[in-house]
Amino acid sequence: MGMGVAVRNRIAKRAAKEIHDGLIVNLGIGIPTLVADHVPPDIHVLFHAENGVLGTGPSPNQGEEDPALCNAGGLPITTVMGASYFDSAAAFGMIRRGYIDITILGALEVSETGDLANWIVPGKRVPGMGGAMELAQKAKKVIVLMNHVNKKGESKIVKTCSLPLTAKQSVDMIITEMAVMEVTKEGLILKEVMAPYTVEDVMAHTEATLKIGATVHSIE
Amino acid sequence: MGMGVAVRNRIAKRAAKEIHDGLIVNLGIGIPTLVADHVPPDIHVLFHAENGVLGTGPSPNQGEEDPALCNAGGLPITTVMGASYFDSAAAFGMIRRGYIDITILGALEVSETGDLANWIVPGKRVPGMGGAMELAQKAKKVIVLMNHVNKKGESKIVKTCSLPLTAKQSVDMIITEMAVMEVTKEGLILKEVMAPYTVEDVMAHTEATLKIGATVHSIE
Amino acid sequence: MRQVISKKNKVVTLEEAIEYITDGCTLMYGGFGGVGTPPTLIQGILDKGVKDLTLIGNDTGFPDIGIGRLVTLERARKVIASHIGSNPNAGRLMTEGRLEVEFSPQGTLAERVRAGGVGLGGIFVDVGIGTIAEEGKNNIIIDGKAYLAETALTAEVSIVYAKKADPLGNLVYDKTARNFNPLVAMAGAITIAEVEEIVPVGALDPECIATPGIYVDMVIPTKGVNWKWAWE
Amino acid sequence: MRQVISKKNKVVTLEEAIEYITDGCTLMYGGFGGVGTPPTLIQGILDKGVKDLTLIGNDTGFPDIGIGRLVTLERARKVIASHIGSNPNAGRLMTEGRLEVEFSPQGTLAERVRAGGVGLGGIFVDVGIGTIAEEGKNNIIIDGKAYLAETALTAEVSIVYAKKADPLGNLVYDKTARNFNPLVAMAGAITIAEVEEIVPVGALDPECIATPGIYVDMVIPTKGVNWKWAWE
Repeated sequence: MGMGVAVRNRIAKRAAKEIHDGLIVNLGIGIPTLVADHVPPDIHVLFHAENGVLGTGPSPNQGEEDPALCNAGGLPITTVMGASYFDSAAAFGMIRRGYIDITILGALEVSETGDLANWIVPGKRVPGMGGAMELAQKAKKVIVLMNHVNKKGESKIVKTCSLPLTAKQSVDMIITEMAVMEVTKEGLILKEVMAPYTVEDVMAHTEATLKIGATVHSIE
Repeated sequence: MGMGVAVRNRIAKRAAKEIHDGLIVNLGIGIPTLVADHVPPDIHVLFHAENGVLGTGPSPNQGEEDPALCNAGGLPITTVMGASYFDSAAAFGMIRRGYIDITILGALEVSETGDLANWIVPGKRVPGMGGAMELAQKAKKVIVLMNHVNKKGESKIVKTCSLPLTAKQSVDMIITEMAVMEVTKEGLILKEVMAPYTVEDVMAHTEATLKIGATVHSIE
Repeated sequence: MRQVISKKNKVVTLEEAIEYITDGCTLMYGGFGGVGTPPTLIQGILDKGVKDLTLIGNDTGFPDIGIGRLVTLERARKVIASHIGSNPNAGRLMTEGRLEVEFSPQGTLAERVRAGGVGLGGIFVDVGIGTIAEEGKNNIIIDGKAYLAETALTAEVSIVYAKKADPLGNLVYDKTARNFNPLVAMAGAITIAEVEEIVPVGALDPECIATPGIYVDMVIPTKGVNWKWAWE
Repeated sequence: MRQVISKKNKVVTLEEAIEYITDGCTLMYGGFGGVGTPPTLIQGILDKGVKDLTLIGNDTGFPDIGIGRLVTLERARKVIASHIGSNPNAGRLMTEGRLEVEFSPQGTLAERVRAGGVGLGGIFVDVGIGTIAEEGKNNIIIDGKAYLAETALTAEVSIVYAKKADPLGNLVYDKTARNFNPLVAMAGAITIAEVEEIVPVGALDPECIATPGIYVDMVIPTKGVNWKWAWE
């Protein structure tokens, strides 16, 4: 994502606030993986990984990794008490049936109506959709963590996605290094601004029609 | 089936001869259940039951029944070493995918082309098809055990089934108290006659076009 | 109603669980000839007087065994099953026009329930082609071969019977009492598990959990089977 | 060829197993990012020089990990997978027109493999509606809702990796190395399991067998992973 560790953790920390007691959460690769570290220990969450485990725990200590125990990104994990293993068809059964309360993933573009594009750059990179279509289309709440702008400085939050879609009208919340935005029936609403950015900075770097929420909080 | 124990066992014994080493076999309710008792102990067979077990063994002794261990007919069973339990979707996955080498079941009518009718008598009895459609359509070899004639004395081996079908062109072999017949590309062939019946007796009680095999064996 | 149920300790009383089973609801049940059908929940439904149920399960049990008890006492207006032969009351009520019965081949039924449980619209399958089982179904041709489109089944409430549960609702079953239970557990909007034993979180081997707790909303301890098996 | 394989003792040598994997065949493999992909069988395929494979599996591993080793050395002419991002060689070969790639959403791919394994024609699912993933697929409307018809996948040979096997081919897996393996095991006309340990018949708990031996034709002992994991 081309951003420093501090910024990545700041975004992850903000995302962690969305995770309430009792929820089932799926974390994508990249910044989303960091979110788990910011969930307070008194909050009971079951983390789901689509390769086939419910109840993942913290990363193992170095040297204690088990090659047979990884998350969907291939990184070593641990599990918590009450965890279960199953095959990938069962893992996606849980997703399609709507049991994932929150999914947190990255994106190339998000439109103001919540369309998500994160699996293909025509003529350049075609990594494949992996499990993103299911997660974006079926999770109860979809949170995107990403840079506000791309490497050319162009807004990744757009009126209409130019890249092929992963899922239509699926994103509920976008958290970037600059701001927190929510996709609502009334449109895309700016809810919070990350210091040192201002509301004006965010508006200037957002192509989508972004409405300023009644109370825009500032995050230090 | 309205026949005595001796006759039922004779039919079951003849059916057991079709079971060779290494096969996977599914037995229906009624006479087919008796077949297992007639398979020699040196023959390694895995019996499959569609409620969800592979590797059923002999009936338990009285008083040693386990209510959680039954065959598809609801009768207590045991298991052999190497058995496995699974859900009914997995059990039928094995059937549909063609892993059942032999299925042995009862019938109301069988046509000379191997059509099977065994699940409904319009206006009278509508018990439902259960798993018979999958077994008849998908098992590599389908053996029907039944009375040669119905209660009215009419042949159950017919030119064309009058009852609703369970599966078309599925039956490979019919064993009755009178005879053993095979459905082949050349038609329905009489292979064996059970004493004291004669070839003429069998022909007289069979509505279907029954060809007399090159060598009709007699079974004492 | 799902939101009010705790996700950390799903153990409730029979009375709390039965609240979710109401007149006219669609009720899916585990079991095969009564084996693996939850006896205490069936008794609770009977005692509450719930009626006009749409029942979805493999079979209608026996007259006094399993789901058959509800059928015999005419608590259902419709049944979706693969066979009703072991419960003559079901056949009689159907003939009398007092019980609607929809048949599916057993394996197709299992897959329809599973499809509902894993969020599919349905399956296509060639079982029943050339029989009356294909009546009223969409045909689809793939690579020149005909299949029937069979739709997914779900239920407002699913009831299952398991050997052990932990408070998170993780389940393991007992031998052939597993049968339709793991499929039914997935297909209910609300799923209630009746279990022989409740063990602490962490006591079940994560490799051997047949139904992850994500699918289970409530767990009740069983009072045991209150019928005599046909073979007894 | 299936008939020549013993059903009572399925343990064979690597050489015997690799005989069944031939130029141009359709090969399905277990694993997720290389975790759970059988290393010894991959090495055997490389050593035999098998080429023109059609590969079906979740992903194309990493350049030197799992199935990625076959892709990197251009032993495949086609891949059906859900993503290839972790193996840049796959993307490069695709761009150069030397590797055909067909994408399925991951959960749809899992269900297509399972459908093949359990003898269904396919599934219908609403994932990917409104995206380019729906191109070229049949649409079906059920109760006013649109679904895509997704066809079943099978293979001439499936290779899987398991923790333990008995001589009958019953398998148990290890944690998240299970992933696609139980599905892939069902979908192969011939299925070869590479395992960490071979135990006597009866040593596996019948309740915990993830893949019944009915689906497995051959078992070989693993020589262990011969690559370095990305995180190492």
